[in-house]
Amino acid sequence: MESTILLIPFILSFFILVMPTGMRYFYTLGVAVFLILVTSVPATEALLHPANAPRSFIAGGSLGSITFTVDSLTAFFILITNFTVLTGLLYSNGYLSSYRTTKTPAQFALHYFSYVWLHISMLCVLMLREGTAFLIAWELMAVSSFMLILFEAEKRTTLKTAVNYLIQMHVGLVLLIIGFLLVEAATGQFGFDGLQSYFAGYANAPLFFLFFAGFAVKAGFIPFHTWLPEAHPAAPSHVSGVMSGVMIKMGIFGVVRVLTFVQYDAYIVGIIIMILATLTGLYGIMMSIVQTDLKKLLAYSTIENVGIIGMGIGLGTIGIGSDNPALTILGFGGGLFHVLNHSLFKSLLFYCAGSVYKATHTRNIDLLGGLIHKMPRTASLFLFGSMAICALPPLNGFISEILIYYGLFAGMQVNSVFQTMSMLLTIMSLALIGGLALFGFSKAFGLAFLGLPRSEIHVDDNAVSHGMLFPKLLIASIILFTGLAPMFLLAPLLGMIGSQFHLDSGQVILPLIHVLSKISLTGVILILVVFAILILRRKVLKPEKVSHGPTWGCGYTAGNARQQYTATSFSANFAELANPVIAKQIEYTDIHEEEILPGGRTFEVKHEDVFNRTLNKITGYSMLVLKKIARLQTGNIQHYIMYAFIFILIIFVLLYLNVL
Amino acid sequence: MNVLLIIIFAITLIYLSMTERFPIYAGLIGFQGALLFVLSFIELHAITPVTLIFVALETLVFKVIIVPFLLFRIISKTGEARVHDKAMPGFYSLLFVTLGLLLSIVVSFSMNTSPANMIYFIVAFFAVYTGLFMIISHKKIFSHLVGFLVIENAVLLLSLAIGSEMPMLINIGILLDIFVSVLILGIFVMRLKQSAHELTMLKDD
Amino acid sequence: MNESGYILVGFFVISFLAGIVVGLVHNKPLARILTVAYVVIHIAFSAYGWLHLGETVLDYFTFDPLGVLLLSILSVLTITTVYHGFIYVKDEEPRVYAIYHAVLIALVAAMSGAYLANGMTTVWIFVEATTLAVAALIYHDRTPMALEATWKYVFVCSVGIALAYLGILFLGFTVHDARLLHLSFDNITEIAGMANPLYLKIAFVFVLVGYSTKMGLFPMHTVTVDAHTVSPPPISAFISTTLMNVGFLAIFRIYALFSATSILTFMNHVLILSGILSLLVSAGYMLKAKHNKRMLAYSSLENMGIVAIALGVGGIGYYAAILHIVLHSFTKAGLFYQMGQSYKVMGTYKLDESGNYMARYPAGATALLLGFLCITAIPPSGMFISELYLMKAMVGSGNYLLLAITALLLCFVLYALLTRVLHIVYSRPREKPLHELHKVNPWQSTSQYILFGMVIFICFAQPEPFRQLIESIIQALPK
Amino acid sequence: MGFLLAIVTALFFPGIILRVKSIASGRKGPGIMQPWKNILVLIRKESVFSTTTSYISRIAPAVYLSTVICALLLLPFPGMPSWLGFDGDFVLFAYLLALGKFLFILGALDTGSSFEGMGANREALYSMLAEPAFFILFGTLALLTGQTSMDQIFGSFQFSGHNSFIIGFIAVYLLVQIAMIENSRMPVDDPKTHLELTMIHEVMILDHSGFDLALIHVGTALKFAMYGLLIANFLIPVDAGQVLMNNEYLTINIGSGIKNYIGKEWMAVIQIGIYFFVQIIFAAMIGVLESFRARKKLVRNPQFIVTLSSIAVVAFILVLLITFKMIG
Repeated sequence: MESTILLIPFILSFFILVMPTGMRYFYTLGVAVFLILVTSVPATEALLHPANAPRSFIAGGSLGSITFTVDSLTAFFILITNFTVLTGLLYSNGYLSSYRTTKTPAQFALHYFSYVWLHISMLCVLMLREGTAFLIAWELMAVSSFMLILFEAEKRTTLKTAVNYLIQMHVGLVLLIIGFLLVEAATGQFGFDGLQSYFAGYANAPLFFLFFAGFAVKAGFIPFHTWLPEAHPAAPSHVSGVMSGVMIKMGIFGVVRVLTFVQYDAYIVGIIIMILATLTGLYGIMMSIVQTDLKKLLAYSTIENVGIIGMGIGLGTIGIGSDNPALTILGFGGGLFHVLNHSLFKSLLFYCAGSVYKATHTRNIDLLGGLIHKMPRTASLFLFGSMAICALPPLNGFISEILIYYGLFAGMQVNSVFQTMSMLLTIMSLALIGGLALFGFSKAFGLAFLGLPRSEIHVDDNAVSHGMLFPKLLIASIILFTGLAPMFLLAPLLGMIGSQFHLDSGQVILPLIHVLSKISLTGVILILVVFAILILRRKVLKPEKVSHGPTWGCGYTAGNARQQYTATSFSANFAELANPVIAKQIEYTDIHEEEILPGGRTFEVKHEDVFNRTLNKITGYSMLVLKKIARLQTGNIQHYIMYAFIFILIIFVLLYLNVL
Repeated sequence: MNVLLIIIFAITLIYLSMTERFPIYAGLIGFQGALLFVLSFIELHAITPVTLIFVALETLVFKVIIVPFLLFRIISKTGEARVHDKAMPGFYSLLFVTLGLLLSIVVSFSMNTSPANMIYFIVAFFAVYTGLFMIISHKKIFSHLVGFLVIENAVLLLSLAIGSEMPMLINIGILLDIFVSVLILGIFVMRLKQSAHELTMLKDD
Repeated sequence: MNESGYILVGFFVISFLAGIVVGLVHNKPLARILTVAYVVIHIAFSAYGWLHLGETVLDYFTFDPLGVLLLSILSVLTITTVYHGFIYVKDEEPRVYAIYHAVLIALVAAMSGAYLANGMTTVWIFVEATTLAVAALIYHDRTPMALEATWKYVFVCSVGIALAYLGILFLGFTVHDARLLHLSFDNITEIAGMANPLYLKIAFVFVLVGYSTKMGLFPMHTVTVDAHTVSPPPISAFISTTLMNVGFLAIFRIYALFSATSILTFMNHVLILSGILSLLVSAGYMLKAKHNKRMLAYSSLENMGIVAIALGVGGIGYYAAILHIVLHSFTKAGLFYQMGQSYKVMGTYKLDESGNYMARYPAGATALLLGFLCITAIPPSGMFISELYLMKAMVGSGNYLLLAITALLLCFVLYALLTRVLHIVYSRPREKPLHELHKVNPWQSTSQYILFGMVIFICFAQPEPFRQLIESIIQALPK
Repeated sequence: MGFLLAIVTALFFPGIILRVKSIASGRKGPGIMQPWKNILVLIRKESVFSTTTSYISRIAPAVYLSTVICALLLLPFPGMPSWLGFDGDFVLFAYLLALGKFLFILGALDTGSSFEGMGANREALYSMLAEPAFFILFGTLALLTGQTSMDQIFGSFQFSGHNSFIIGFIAVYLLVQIAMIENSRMPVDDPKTHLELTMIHEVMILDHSGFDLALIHVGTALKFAMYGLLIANFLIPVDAGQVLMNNEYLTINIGSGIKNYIGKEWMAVIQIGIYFFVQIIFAAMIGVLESFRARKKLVRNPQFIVTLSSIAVVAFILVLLITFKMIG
């Protein structure tokens, strides 16, 4: 009975297409909530009792049946997904309101339909074990998100992005298919269950990295990330939030799921993952700093966070490889906890960026500024999110990062120079990433929201409705809760990891509790001190003592808003340092001496994704080759006959040479 | 006897590939028809008279009389009596055709068929080769038609080789003549003038 | 001559009469009524075929599973094609109208015959018939371009068919036995064993190349593409689905015949070679196709290439091939109908002039997107299953290089199709003045939705009888 | 304990620097407590806010100060573990300071002045570049001592063997330099410079006045004391007697010398004595440095800061060699 309930939303979703415009949103909401309830209940109990055997729901009828399996790992991701999808949906109503005039109802229907199906497919990806069904769900996820990206398809860039996105997802799918097929060829089982026996019998690393590549395309590890910074800005903001918050995490889920089966050479696998993740994190944040498009900046920071998650996972894998349960639990704990945290603050940030876009119709930081006066609530939430994503105490980002640090330091205390070195390097990179994130987000917030507007942007005051504010506040409160009382969420998570990797998480959790309690205590103290000082300040600083005036221009009185620091100039000195990594291009035409009265000049600094460029080079070249091949359709009938003639001749020759 | 006829058939093929005059094409096609007509009498002694009569008549009437007639008709209508623009000069085409002859000999021998059929195989292969080659090397659709006729004759020739065992194959093979008539019709519809490389509206290269 | 014999003969006689009457009496309503009646009869006929599965009739014909499967696909597509045909030739004068439908009936009859034929020669005869019939339909528009396309089609097809007949003759040489007058399939299987392999190889090459004109496979795929460009959309739907199935059936039959012999690997290699070349060419062309229908034509080439490769790889690849043929028929037919409507809406087949379909005709645009998903084997398309099986077969037989090449080329095909379809659906070219644009009744897209729906259904569930049917088709083939 | 001591130090730390500088430049100079007098004045003064600014620049100084205070709470004092210390507490330490810096930078950007933007930008860049050095240093120490909480690290860090001298020296050197950067003193920044274009810290507080400015000054003073405490932690032996027993090299250690005559109970006193000694030396050294050393070119600064990381790596390699018994 319970199983068939799972299928009901699938059918219900189709009525979104035929709903009248007034009803549509609420109907969609209803379907989503139904889905969330149906899945969250088993997920919660699975997460709370990780030791239990995974529960299976067999749904379907005479035509064939699907088996949904919910185990603790799945459950964790299900809950994250449900939450973010819900907030996204709540946010979408207000966000899309401005499109009511320009878009047809059909497009809205398609949008909400795809949204629900994105949700469904993600849940299926999590719950399905059988190969074919999993792959179908995996690609449905790509297709539905593809349709969501296409919401603003009238822009050419959106079209290009969408194409790029779908193609890369398809490549990832092919890799996964091959991986599963190899497993099947060896074990006869098509699906995750086959991995168990495969890894028992065959070389582990090659197959794992095949799967890893397949999942990495979704997760956005370099060099597979190139779709991500394009797709997130192109999509509507609630979609970007969901994509960046949970959809790419499906890739992480896949990697972890496969890792649970790996049995040999986990050590080297872990090392490689760690190196890759470190590079991903560094590259992501470096590119993020130099962006001027707010959402693109966030997209690159997503790559950075995927890198951090990857560090945790790599650490955990090293733990498996070196039979060090502490490492395993800390690594995976940190990584997966960061999955949760990132889903929270990244969606929050994307929603805020969406509100900014809706109010100002631009995402270019160089044009923004001073928004904190026009939209204070959004600004504060963005600041909150930035603090969380920079892993600043007392917020949740810090918790996951300190877990990883903790694990890294623990991993250093081993009798292997190589491992110690790599750990230290990772620590260093993590620290550097932290610093860079600080840099990037002080730029993002400081320049977009503070100071004065850098251009004549008209800010639509009532753009941000309460409906758009509520989900953000919800997320923010959870972020704060997670930051101050992490143990509530962390304990089940660690228990889950323990059960997934057949370890006793107890002896790791106990010291952790001590550490985390201390951290929370510090956080509380910090907050108290701040408030104390502020109260004192209020006492001391009587209103009559306060006066207002212009910013001190250091003696220069004619300063105006155009002379403020811009996003480009803020990141200029960093860009100088990091130029080899972030290809800097300046578009400027010099003044020739024959120009007596030089005309207007534009000066533009662009940073191109190196990987993207190489990828485009390769594909462009191969397409050129293919087009060269396709010269046969000359329209000349003699040639048509000639092909057959030559074909037969060749076959005969090969026949004569006994090649065929 | 039949070997002699087949040899002559082969020679006509070589001549076809060399010459550039349409009337000669028409004549040679008719002549080949005649050869096949005689050949069918020699080969098909085993089969039932009715079939024999049918085959023979069909060959005589269609291949020897109607087709050449129509071809001459076309020539007179178009008024162009020779190939103006071949894809390659006669010398090279002769080389290619000779090569084809050698090839077909090689293939036929490697098929180690019965000695009786050997000559048939060689010439049939050769005829197919020549037919295709004519189509490829000529630009006028008239020559294409002739090329197809040559291929069809090759089919008939080959079917004669086993005709005594299964005449049905011959009867069916004769159905190809429908195409011939359709093609000739097509040429008339196309007001006869166009040459193949004017028929290149449909292309994307 | 037993009962089913009467039925069969009756069917052909009816088709003949219907064709004659419709063709000679130039009367629209009559033509319409008769055509509809004929469609019903055809459905009934294929239903009869289901009831007498595996029965051999007048030992020239047989209701074997593959034949009946393709026959019923034909019946389904006949319904839609006739429906869209009515819309397409609505405004023609009675003569053209009548001839169109007469030839259509003839074509359907010829294809049905080809499906059910029990013998190389019989197939060959019907293939010839289909060529003639379809030629007339290609020429329907009477434009110079149509004329050119028709000429090319007929000429190349006749050469191809002649070559195919040569192949049959070589087959005849292997069967020095009057006992097996018509090269019936059930007879040949045992004889093929004792034949000289070289004969068989040469025969196979000739037959493959010859029928590649019909199946739209490399090397003789060229003319079908041209035919697509000019022929009416419903006819294009026929050419690239049921007619290609005829070619596939002919090749598949001879493949099945010889699969018992020593030349199996040879055939596989030739098929794979031809298939890869088809993929290569189609990928290249789709990257620069500027004509919507030609693009679809090349996609047919690509799919036939996949089928050929699937045959060549063998194993579960056989299953994949059959499944792919079935699904491709439905999908491609739907897409061509959709193209016809898009022409009505946008007044052009040129890619760079067409666009903004979503705003002009949402139902059709959605159908187009759906069809795109189906044809590119992206779930929820059933073709995903067939291509999955194909990959499975490749991995199973260790053809990793082949797998890599195929996957790569398919990605390029996907890219090409995706960009073009999105361009049609979303981009905003210079708008034509509204009076040039016809409105299309959204319900006309229903047929497409139904077709795609069937394809999607296969992705989620393959009904057991369907699976068993395909199994029974390929059971004779080596595992 | 350490907290209180730091507070005490902070009271006269800036004064000492000033005094040393004035003496070095041949002036008499203000009294030790002069900076605090200024602060008190500031607290009483009324303040001007730019119309551009928002509440960010209002709360920034408060947060800045409170992060420093919390960070201080994490620091141990030799022999007596810190109140809040735990495994990996130095991560929290670093990130707390980062939080303060973050809001400080935002406070600067809040004014919309391009000068302050410049300063904020440099501040962000330099502290970002300094992070790795700090973490490598503590990673090294953690590897050497096998501990991850600060009090245990310092507790078990013994001056045993000449290698540990090198490490200790490098560590102290690094800490001094990091302190300089974090407090934006010489050689990366010069508080006494007169051109806003070349300032870092000073330009960021241009628009802060009155109470807020006072908060910032307090914070800076505390920060100095904090780093002093950190350094002192190195140099003060947890238990001088222990030190004396298990190493024969250690003759210069002040603690051990006195240990022979007086009992354990004086230990704390001695330690505190050493602590103040170290602090004063530190402050004086800063003063001397600032008066005799020129600021680096701004373009050179990143290079200089990254050098610290490489020095830290050297220390790490040394520790590697020690821990894996490749050298004594």
